[in-house]
Amino acid sequence: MNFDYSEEQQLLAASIRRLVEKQYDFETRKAIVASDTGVSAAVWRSLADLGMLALPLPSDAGGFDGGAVDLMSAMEAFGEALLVEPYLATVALAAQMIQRGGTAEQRQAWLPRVGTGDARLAFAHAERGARYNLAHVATRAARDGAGYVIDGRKSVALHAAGANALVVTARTSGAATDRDGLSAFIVASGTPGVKLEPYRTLDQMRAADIALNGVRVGADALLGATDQALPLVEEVVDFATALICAEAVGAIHYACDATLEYLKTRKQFGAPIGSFQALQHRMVDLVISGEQARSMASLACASVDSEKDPRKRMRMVSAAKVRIADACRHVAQESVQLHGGMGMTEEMKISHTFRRLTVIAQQFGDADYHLERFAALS
Amino acid sequence: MNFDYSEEQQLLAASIRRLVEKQYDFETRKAIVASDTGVSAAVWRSLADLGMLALPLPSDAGGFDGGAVDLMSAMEAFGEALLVEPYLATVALAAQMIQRGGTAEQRQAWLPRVGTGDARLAFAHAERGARYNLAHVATRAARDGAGYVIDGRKSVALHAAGANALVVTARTSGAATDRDGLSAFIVASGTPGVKLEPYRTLDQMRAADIALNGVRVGADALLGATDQALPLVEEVVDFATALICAEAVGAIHYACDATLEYLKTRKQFGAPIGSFQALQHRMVDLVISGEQARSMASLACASVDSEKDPRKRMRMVSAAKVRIADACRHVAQESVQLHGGMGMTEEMKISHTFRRLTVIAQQFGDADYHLERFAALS
Amino acid sequence: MDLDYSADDLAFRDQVSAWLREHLPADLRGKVTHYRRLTRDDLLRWHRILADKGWIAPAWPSEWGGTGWSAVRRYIFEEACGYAGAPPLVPFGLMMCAPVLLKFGTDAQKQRFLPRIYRGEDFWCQGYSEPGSGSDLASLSTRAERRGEHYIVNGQKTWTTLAHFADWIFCLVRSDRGAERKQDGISFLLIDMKTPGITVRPLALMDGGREVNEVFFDDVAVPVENRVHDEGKGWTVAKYLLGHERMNTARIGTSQRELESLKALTAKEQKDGRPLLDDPRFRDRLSRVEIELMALSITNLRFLDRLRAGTAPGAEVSMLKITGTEIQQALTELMMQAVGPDAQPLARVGSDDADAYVAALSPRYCNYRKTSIYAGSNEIQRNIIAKMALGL
Amino acid sequence: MDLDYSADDLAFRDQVSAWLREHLPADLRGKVTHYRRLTRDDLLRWHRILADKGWIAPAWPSEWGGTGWSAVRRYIFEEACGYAGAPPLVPFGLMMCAPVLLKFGTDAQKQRFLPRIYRGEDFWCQGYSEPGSGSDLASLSTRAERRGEHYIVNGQKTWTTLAHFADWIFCLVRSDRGAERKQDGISFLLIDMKTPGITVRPLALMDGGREVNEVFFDDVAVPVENRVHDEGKGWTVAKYLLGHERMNTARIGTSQRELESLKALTAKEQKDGRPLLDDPRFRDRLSRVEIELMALSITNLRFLDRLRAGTAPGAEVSMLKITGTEIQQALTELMMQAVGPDAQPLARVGSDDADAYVAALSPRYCNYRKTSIYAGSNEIQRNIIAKMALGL
Repeated sequence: MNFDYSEEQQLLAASIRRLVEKQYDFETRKAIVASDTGVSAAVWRSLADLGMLALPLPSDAGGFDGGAVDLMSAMEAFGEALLVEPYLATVALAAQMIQRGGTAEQRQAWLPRVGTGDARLAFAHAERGARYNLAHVATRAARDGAGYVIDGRKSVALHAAGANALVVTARTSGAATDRDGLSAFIVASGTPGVKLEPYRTLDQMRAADIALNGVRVGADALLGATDQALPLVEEVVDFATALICAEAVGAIHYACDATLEYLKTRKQFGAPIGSFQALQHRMVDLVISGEQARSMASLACASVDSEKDPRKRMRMVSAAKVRIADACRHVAQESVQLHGGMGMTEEMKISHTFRRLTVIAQQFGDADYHLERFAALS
Repeated sequence: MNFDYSEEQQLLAASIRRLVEKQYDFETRKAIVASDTGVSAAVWRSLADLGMLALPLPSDAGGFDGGAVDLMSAMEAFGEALLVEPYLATVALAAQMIQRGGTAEQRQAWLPRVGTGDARLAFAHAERGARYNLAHVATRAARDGAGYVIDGRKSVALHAAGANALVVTARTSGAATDRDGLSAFIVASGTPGVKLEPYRTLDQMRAADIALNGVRVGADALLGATDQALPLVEEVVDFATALICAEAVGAIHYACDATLEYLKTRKQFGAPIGSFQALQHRMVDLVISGEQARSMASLACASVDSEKDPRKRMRMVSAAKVRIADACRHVAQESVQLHGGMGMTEEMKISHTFRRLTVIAQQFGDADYHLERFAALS
Repeated sequence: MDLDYSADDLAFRDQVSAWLREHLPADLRGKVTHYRRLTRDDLLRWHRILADKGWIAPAWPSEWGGTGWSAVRRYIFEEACGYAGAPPLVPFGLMMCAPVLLKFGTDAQKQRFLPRIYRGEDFWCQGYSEPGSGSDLASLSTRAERRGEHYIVNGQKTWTTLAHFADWIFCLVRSDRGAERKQDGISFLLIDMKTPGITVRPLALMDGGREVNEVFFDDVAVPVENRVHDEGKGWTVAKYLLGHERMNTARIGTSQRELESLKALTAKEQKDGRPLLDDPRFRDRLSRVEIELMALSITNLRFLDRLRAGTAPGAEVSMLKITGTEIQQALTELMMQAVGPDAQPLARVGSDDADAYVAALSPRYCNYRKTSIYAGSNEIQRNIIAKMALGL
Repeated sequence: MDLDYSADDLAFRDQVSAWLREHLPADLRGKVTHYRRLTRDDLLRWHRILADKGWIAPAWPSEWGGTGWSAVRRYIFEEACGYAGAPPLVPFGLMMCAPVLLKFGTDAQKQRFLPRIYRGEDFWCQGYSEPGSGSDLASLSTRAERRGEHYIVNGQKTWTTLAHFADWIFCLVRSDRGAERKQDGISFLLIDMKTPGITVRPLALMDGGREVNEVFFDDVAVPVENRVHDEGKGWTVAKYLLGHERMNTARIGTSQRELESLKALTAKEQKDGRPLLDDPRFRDRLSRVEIELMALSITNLRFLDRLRAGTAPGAEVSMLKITGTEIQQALTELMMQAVGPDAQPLARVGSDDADAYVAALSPRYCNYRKTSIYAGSNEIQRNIIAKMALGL
């Protein structure tokens, strides 16, 4: 039993923290959010230099074979700094699809460039009307000679606009919600028929709806076996879920620190408001939520790294996501409330943390969805 | 719009309060609870003298045609005093079954004696395994010449031991959970084959399981139409539910007063504990729960009196019971917590109020049951 | 006991509802029900429609245009407007400045300001909160120094709702820094927003909307005749206004409309091929809010009924505010959760009305966190109840 | 990072569990798992079984019988006992009086008391709380006046757990009423319960059980050699004991066993022809408790892991106590709700084991309200965290 981060993990975390301190202070972040792309090429380059992009990649692709646990402390730092870069889309989702499902050629074609920061990817899976049901895909891929032609619409594809290629899921057989019949494809950006409709999201990131009209791809675009992509999608989404759980822990940590600091410095009725017992007890409950969330984030990351049985893995990840979602809502709402009016203003970081926590609470499934999955797997 | 009690209602409430002050102080109640029967003949007599037993009965049976609203303030007084007398069993349940379902002969045979306090009744409907499903009755009544022979087991029949007669429900057709096929019978106590297994309940009342083995009753025992008793049972149970909602309001009122008083008098760290803001805010939340519960109790009582559409009536009663159940749990748990260790002791009335509130929260259906019924009727 | 309105009041409610159906402009209603921003003109347009009808200031004395309605009818009217989706009435002139003038103002002040407020010719805002004085209002530090026939005002107000729309602002200022009790030495001034030295800086909120501001005063000269009540009596005026709370702080009508929208939304939203509304997990959360709202609407009527006994509302208003805002926040949260992943996009390309509505839900959830903070935070409201009603 | 125990510790856990399966008497286990009352003999019987095995006082120094286990292994052992359904160890002698004697006691006191505590020859109870001093312990007023070689003790203790079983009681008494700080002038006395002048009066709790008492002292003569540490240093002793908290206050093992019982119960209980466990409404409440317990078991290990760094547990223990008791209370409430109407009868005629189990559920729910009150109420625990950990 050991809850310390390894030396490598601590070194990485330390360098990430230095990076965000130097290149990601609140004002810089505002400028990045306001920019056209909504992301920072310089920060992406630095993340590459620190090995953050290559860390979870396999060594044969220039990576370090890192797992979710190795990324935890870095994800926490991202959460504290409210990083809006396409890390989740590129490294945690699309690259993982290729790494876990792709051929040697596909891995070599993309993963080394992801690790060096020269290629970005996005994951075009979710569709409107699916809610959180990963099996719900209506987009179809029809045989077309040696290749396929893809038609359909994807929704809220994170950071799709900046990506060199999309990992797209589509039905090669079956009906919209069948577990079988799902396949995945690598679609280079700019492929004719791919139309992006980008927008900003509540947590100040970028995403896009994607129209796929007669998109022709070759046989080499197929990722993994036809009709069998769902388990791969579930595995990758669980991995990404574990990472945002760790990110949430960092955001919660910031929210608790900022709120505690505010309670100590804000004076009303001639005393720091932190001297009022009602607020003290609520602050304590925030800290308890934070500790419980941290424990479950560790469980989620350890499970996606080590748990071989998919049902057990999904059960653990769902348990974690339920607790994290509850903690996100509790901490976000209370920390803004305890900040009073100022907590709602754009100029206070806490209001931005509130928005990211609000999104994480629902991302990859809200508490209801994961309670249902948890019970079904128990 | 007028939320005042009418003059009659206020006079009744006042006399009930005088009665419980004189005859139902906490020590007297303890003695009644400890007695063999667990009820007080003297108090029953006084309730009769005050017209409390006759109030909801029809005038042709010596009653005053009172409704749930007329009984509200009296039920509140019962709740404050934690009355353990068989009022619910006799007046709110069994007598209502006879009044609403019985023939002129049956009404004349029983209701006047109920009003004068000379007869007590009990309602033998619930069965083990039914949970809160009123349609779930496995007890059977088979044709036997002109009459019926009843076989089965009833569970938690309130105050059955002291009753002169039982109103028993049984299946004359259909399967255990069918809505049709239920009939009701008046079974005089001591009828051969009726075996009572009495016990105490958590809220210090008396109830019994009842074994019915080849119980023969005449055709005149049938209450209402064969196979059609369920709507009558639902109507009567809604009436009783509305009354315990009002009783809960009284018990909540006592719990809030007692807790507030304790907060003002109990000193720790050189100050009344009521000066600590965390406890102040929790006390406020108790009062808010109490006000919301009072509103819903009024709605329930008004609905059972005036709402002709059974579905609307049931929907209103379920809404009220959900809020009352939540308030019962909240107020019971918090008032004991704020009393500290003393709140758990037998010698403090609050621990008895805790138990009654705990039972009311589940009696005639817990919050889950009524949430389900509320949604189904919306 | 009778839980419902009298036949006369029910007829009055029907009359109001019918009039609203006819005269509430569809475009304004659409903006309200679809959470689109209301412009200054939108607000004034609705104000003038009501003014023309004679219903803009029901609570005022009849000689100034009041309707003479009972408290119950005023409540019925306000809830009916909320339920119908009418734009909110900006309270600063009609319900705050006016009552103050009626109680403490000189005849000249009344003559000068009340008719313009009635007709919506002046847009008012409220200068109370300061960076250092939120809940603890009496600690405010904006100074007003007497120089001949003027006060010279210096300082800053913040969280000033709609100051960027306003022609006038009423302010609490410290006119005597020597006063022993901080409550003393405060005066109540009416200030023309066009006076030199006033700067309004928007305070952007996290939903991206602009509704509150910082207002800076730099040697702003305010004629002495714009002071209401005596110098140093500002706190008396402020306290009067607090005691003047209305009984519709719960905003029942609005929440009832929102509840219906939520039901319509979740009847359409599919989860695993069935309406989300039929999902027991979601439905139970919705039902509990619906039931809490049913209870609060009755509680609100009960409290209103107490006014017949002539008791001024006190802790009751705080209770209505706490529970009412908790319900409003629960509804906005359920709406955001109802649309699932579609709560993330802020604005979809070429999005239709339905998309725009969905995209407005999560910003609205963010925006509605304010309801438990503004108008006396729910913590302050609990303090008030603990002291006033419980004697703690 | 490694969330699980080391291979050695896992082997140790298996060894402990195996031993428990073999040596925990079925009748005692049955009483624990079916919520039947444990007699004095039951408690002592289990105590002696552990004493014979040498596992009764793991934390003691080895010369007095300690096992030399690491904090992790002590935790593993305690949780394994709880999970197995072993009777609780009465802490007053083993985990409270003994550590005090080891730290402050004279050799004579150690020689006299420790072996008897180890072998379960003396049953100890704790004389802390008084009618006027619960959370505010330092305000206690039971007096001890020095008369020659004795203290004459007068006053009352209350909420004294298992005093009716006890041979000895350790008490905080006020030996100097002149002291300036109320924390001073308190002494720590060991009192033989057979001493004339001691009256034990049961304090019945609402579940009908007898576990706490009032203890009255009427001119009780206590030999001076029964004072631990110097006169007036009683508060130092009490504080040491507080800092001496163990890491199993969350009682994870016990709650895990209870959770399994709850699942078994609700798999059997039918609702509309299906197991209650499959009812989404009930299941979600159960799942949230299960998940909170999963989280707390990891949080507990994390805090335990911090001890490697040598930091003494402080606010962590309070957090474990708060969340652990909230889980215990949630489990008892779910059990009561699970059996529906059958929660009402206290004892059915000729009821079998299953009926007796069901009938015990609602009294147990009532009884478990104590967990958020005793051993430092959860309010006090939140105060401790606010001050110690957060610096508020």
